[in-house]
Amino acid sequence: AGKYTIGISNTVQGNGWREEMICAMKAQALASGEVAKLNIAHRNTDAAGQLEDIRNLISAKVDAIVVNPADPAGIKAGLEEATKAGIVVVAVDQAVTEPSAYIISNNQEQYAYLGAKWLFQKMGGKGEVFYMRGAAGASADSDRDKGFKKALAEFPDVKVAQEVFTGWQQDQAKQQILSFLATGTPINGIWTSGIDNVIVDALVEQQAPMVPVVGADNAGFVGQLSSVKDLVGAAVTNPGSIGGAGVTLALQILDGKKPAQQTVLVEPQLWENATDEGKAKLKSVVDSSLSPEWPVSISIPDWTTYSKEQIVACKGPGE
Amino acid sequence: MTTSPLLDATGVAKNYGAVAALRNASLSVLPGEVHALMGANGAGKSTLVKILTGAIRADAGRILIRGEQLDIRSPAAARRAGLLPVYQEPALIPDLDVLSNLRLTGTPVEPFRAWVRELGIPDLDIRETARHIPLAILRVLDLARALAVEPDVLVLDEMTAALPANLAEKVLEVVRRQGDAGRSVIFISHRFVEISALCDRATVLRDGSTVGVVDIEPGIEERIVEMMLGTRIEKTRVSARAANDVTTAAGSRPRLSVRNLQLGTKLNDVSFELANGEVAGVFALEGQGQDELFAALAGSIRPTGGSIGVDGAPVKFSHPSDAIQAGIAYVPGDRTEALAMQRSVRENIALPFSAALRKWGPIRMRREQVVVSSAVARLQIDTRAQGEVQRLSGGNQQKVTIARWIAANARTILCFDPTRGIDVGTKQEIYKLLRELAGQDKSVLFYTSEIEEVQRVCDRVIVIFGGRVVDTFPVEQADEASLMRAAYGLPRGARADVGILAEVKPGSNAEAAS
Amino acid sequence: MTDSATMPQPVSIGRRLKRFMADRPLIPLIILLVILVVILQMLRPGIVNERWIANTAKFAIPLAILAGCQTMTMLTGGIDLSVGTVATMSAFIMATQIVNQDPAVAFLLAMLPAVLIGLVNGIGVGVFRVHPLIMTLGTSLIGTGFLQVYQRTVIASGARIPDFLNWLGTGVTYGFPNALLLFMPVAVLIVFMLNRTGFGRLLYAVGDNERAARLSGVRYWQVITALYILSSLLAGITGLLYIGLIKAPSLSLAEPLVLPSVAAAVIGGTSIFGGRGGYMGTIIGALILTVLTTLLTILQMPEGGRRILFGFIVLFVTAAYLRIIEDR
Amino acid sequence: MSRFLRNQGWVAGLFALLVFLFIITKLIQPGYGSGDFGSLARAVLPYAFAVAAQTIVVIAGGIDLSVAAMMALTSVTAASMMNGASEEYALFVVPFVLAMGLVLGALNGVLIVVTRVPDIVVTLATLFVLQGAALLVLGAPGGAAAEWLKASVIGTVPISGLPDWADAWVPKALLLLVVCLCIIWIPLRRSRLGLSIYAIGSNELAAFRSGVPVARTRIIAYALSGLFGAMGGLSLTISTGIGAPIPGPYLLASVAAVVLGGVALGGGKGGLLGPIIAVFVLRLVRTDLTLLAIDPNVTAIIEGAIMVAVVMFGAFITIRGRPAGAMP
Ligand SMILES: Nc1ncnc2c1ncn2[C@@H]1O[C@H](COP(=O)(O)OP(=O)(O)OP(=O)(O)O)[C@@H](O)[C@H]1O
Ligand SMILES: Nc1ncnc2c1ncn2[C@@H]1O[C@H](COP(=O)(O)OP(=O)(O)OP(=O)(O)O)[C@@H](O)[C@H]1O
Ligand SMILES: [Mg+2]
Ligand SMILES: [Mg+2]
Repeated sequence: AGKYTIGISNTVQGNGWREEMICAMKAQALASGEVAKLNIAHRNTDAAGQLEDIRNLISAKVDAIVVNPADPAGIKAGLEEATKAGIVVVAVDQAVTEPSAYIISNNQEQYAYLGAKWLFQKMGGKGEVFYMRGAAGASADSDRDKGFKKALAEFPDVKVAQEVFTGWQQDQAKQQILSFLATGTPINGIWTSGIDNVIVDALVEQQAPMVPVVGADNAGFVGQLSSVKDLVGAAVTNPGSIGGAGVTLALQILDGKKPAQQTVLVEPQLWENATDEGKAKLKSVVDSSLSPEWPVSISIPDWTTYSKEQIVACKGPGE
Repeated sequence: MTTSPLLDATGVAKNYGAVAALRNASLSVLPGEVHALMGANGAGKSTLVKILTGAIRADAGRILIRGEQLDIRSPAAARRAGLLPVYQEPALIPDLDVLSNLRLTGTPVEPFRAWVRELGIPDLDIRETARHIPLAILRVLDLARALAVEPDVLVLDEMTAALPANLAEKVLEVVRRQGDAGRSVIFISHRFVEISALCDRATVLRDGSTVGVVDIEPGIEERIVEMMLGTRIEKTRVSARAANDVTTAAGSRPRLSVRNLQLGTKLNDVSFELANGEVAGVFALEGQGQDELFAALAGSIRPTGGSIGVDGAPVKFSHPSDAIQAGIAYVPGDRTEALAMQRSVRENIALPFSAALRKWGPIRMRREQVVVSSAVARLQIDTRAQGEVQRLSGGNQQKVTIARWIAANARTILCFDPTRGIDVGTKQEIYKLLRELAGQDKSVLFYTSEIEEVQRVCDRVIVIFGGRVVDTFPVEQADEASLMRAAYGLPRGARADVGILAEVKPGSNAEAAS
Repeated sequence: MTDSATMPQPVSIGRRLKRFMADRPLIPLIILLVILVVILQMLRPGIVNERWIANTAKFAIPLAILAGCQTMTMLTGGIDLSVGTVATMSAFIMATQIVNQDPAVAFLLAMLPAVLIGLVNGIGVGVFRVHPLIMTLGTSLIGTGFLQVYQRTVIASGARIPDFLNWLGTGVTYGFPNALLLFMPVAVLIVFMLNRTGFGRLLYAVGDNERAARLSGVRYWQVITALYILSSLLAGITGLLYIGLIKAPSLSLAEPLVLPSVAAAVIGGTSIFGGRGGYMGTIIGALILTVLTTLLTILQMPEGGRRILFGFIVLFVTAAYLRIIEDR
Repeated sequence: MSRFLRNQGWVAGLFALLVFLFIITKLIQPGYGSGDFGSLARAVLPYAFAVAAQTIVVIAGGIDLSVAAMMALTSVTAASMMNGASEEYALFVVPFVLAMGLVLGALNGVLIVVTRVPDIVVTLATLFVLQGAALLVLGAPGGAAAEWLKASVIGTVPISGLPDWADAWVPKALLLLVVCLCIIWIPLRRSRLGLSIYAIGSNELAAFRSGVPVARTRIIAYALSGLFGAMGGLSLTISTGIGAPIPGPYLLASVAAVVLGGVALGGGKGGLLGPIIAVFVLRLVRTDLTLLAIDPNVTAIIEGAIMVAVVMFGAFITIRGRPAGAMP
């Protein structure tokens, strides 16, 4: 029934967050009623591979491209070509350096800053923190590192006991935390880059002293925050549904409603279980029916219009 | 004898772990002589050659070339020093064509072509990939490649072992001329005929040590054998055809009957029978279809026509396991085709026991041990390096390929040149073994490239030429001259002594002769 | 004079020791492992305790089983790159099917793709003679695709880790990880199979010289098909164990284990060209890799430096091992 | 003729497949034109260099798992050197990075020769080392590339004597690829060194006995592989304008294309043309899947299936093509 064809390019496959993002895009395209067809290029690759996908989408003559960039600068050439070909370009999740592109993104630096600051406060402004980063060399990871370091600078008595890269992989993270716990090094808090539920599992399994844990709003971790005894922690939202917002933005632009500025930032929220108010909020968002890797914030007010059934069904127009 | 030696090696030793391949070997070669290097299987001949030509490093020893002590660290260095080997295993690169192989070694092409022609291969296509060239031809090409650079010392390790009679003859002729032209040749062979026809002197190795140097003169053979083996051996004529032979008597069915076998252009209307308790020889020049005949009987390739019967019942083989099931075992001439080189002697011998799906379960180790050891003992395999078959000497590897089927108690054995590269002592053992097998009512089909062997072991000789059975001789009539005539496809003069086969299928000789 | 009587040939002691180790290639491997553990203990005194050992075993076990798949396939000159996908598939299917299904049914459903992929691999390699690397890479791509399609259908129903797997994966009894209950029989079975059964013999023979095996009556395709199915089944079981350990079903759960599983087998002395190797070495190879990972986590150095060190240690360990067992 | 078919039949078949795919593409998207072909050429560039790097060591009887890491390291090195530097400085950067690839590749070879550890383990170790080094050079994606370099893969080359429409079908990227590969490959292929590389891959013992300096040849093969890897890394920097320390998906892709291209894993056989055509085929398949807007999860299944099917088909015709009566 719709009139537009939207191309989508994503470079990480098989990760719960990204899968939710794709489903949000499909659901939003369907819910909007304006999209005839989605053309999704979704695989594991690097910036060069994403350039290839973008150029293929240009060849396929789509009306708009929504892209989760492998790198802010690395796909500039492709995005420029797309704009030249009259295609609307929207980047989600991360910024891009191409000036003609519109950006709707989670604020990654703020994401890390918010969580780290809460954590350091919970630690009483001093002590040792176990810093579990994402993938070494990924741009989202280095943005988050900036935010984390910013918070760290505000708390001079907080020290990083150990810094590890989980590669955003559950098994590596778990092995790392277990090895670390086995060393008996005392810590006062754990900051994770979103690989969180396995960390809590490890603490429980090893009957290690519970320390405050910061993670993302993944279904598994959010559930743990309300159910695991003695666990104090906070989930910082990093909605995968940003993909749906990207589709909405693209459609608005296609319909001639250009936003005031090129970049729209979705600010993260922090849900903690240390206060009653926070607990109530957590209770309201817990969703045990989702896969533990999926963020619970499956919609973004004002930006997405699909229902939970639609995103869970993960069907786009014409499917 | 006043000339100083071209090559002089003394006190050469080489250990492989616990195995002493060479203890104290010496070898002295004069300019212009053809010098035989002799020794039983595993005596260390190949090892010495490899050391002389830089393929492996000796643990001890001194090597002088033209009186100079040279440190030869690689085959390339040996080549610069004027030493060129033709090893026991072909050294052409299988995936390169002949021309590229020549360029790789910097061999001039025209002299190479000339030598190839000289050596009896008139129509070589030098763009052919080495992998697709038969083993025997490869050996000759290897030799031609060495000759083409006119080396001072040519080292030939069992050059003639894999060659059919016609090619071997040419090789001998050429090697002989090398000596006449003032170049030296180190010649390794287990065949005394060749040694006495060709060589001036011989160095004899036993258990890794040089035990003597002798001039070749008539009657020296006994001496050499004595030195090689440390004892005197009985050189009996094992043959004396078994009593049961032609008594393919009325009632008893032949073990194997082949009728009008057809295989593309390679085999044409081949028919013969193999009786119980018979050793039938197959004699042919290179490439007359004997390879295909054996492969077809072994279930390795599917014939395009004709039929095979076992014990009177027709069979169709689609895989070697079918043939094995029918009691037919195949010992290929090329041992690299038959052995798992990194595995132990025991595993290699016991391999057929596990082949069938229903034998995949637990192995009865004790029983296996007994069966394997008795086969090892029966063939007198030197088991010092039994952990890996590749560490056995060439001859001992050959024995393992036969031992496997002795252990499996196969009823019909197809031996394709089984004595290739086997020393005199062991050869006698194998002849005896084959006769014994026949005595135990087993049947053997035996292809050989040596006429002498045919006469010594077989009850009957089937001659193949151009993919056809051209004649069949009872062993008494299988003299060298008539075998050769038949092998070249010449008709037999008299028709009085027709072979057994002719009675079965009249007219086949006439066809072949026309 | 008396010297020579009391000390006969001092040189030969080193040689004898070397020969001793060469005959028992496991001993130098174990020594290398111990050296790594000692270094670890020196870097972080007190780390090597009961708990650490149990943790190391927990992570080494899934790796060791997958490395067992590699060992067996490598013996035939092959490699099985689909084990990661197969393990992930069974884990994911188990975790999602258990929600609505009987555990036994869920288990069968979880093992089904393993058998299928093994069968396809076996037929591809054994009958069509596709190179194992390509064949298993291809089936693993196909498997991943199917898993993603499947994932769509079960998002609504959610996932759960069965308690039994949880117990098996993470539980510890008297200081011993429960996973040993699964691993011990598997290891004994593999070792026994490789050394004392006809099938094991054939794996070596086929990998060493396929033509020779054929002439001895071995049907290549039978051996290979059985092998890849077995390998896939083991991978599937590993997946179940692993999900019990990690407790988070994701679509790339076991992928990170694939390259290390190959490395463990090679470090343990199995030749990738076939015909040579064994499972005991592989087990120790897996332990070495796991300890190494811990060692590097503990080191306070930039990630880049850590990876460089890891690479060099793997190389050094393998080279040292080869030097020791070579008897020439 | 029959020998030509035996030697080149695979490449010819692959080329036919490529032409067939172009026709399909034109049918799917009638507007597919020279500009889109230019995009294809640019997409092919890094893969083609990765495949060239892999091909040369595979022919020499080895395998190089560090290809992608080598590309990452050379890419970040180039990008960080050119960051904020003048346009002319890039004239120095390019040869420097190429030399670096050559040296690091040679190092791979030296390690293999000296340690006598199997190629697969050595290059797995260097994979980690190079990755670590890349992270030390650039902790996160960044850097820059000179404008003239970026321009060198964009657009087409005017060739005198060719009409404009034909010019449009000669993208700079394609020309660059052809020139870079031919400059090295053609003289190599005809030289004694080239033959030596084939020889050590075909039969190392025979090569040694033919007087080939095996160790040196192996080192050179890896050095050339490193050089191609550096070209791949540069092409990444040139096309994206940055360097990324995390290796892209070039390792498995390179192995797959090598096999698809008719180069036998194990060595001694094949050439460079086949694998390069295979890269075009694989990239074009991806284009077609995007043009068709196939469900991305199904694309994984299709790509895997195509890879397996092509190789299976090849194996099948090889079996059928054997001389009369022969069996597999
Ligand atoms: N790589 C090796 N490892 C261990 N032992 C070896 C190795 N190579 C050879 N040997 C042993 O060295 C001895 C001499 O072998 P060599 O090949 O020199 O014998 P040969 O005289 O050429 O015998 P043949 O006539 O059978 O070819 C044998 O006992 C053999 O088992
Ligand atoms: N695993 C084994 N270990 C030792 N010897 C064996 C083994 N299997 C078979 N043999 C021996 O090999 C010979 C032939 O065995 P094979 O199994 O082929 O005979 P068969 O007639 O098919 O017997 P069956 O029908 O009982 O299997 C026998 O002499 C037997 O003793
Ligand atoms: Mg020899
Ligand atoms: Mg039987």
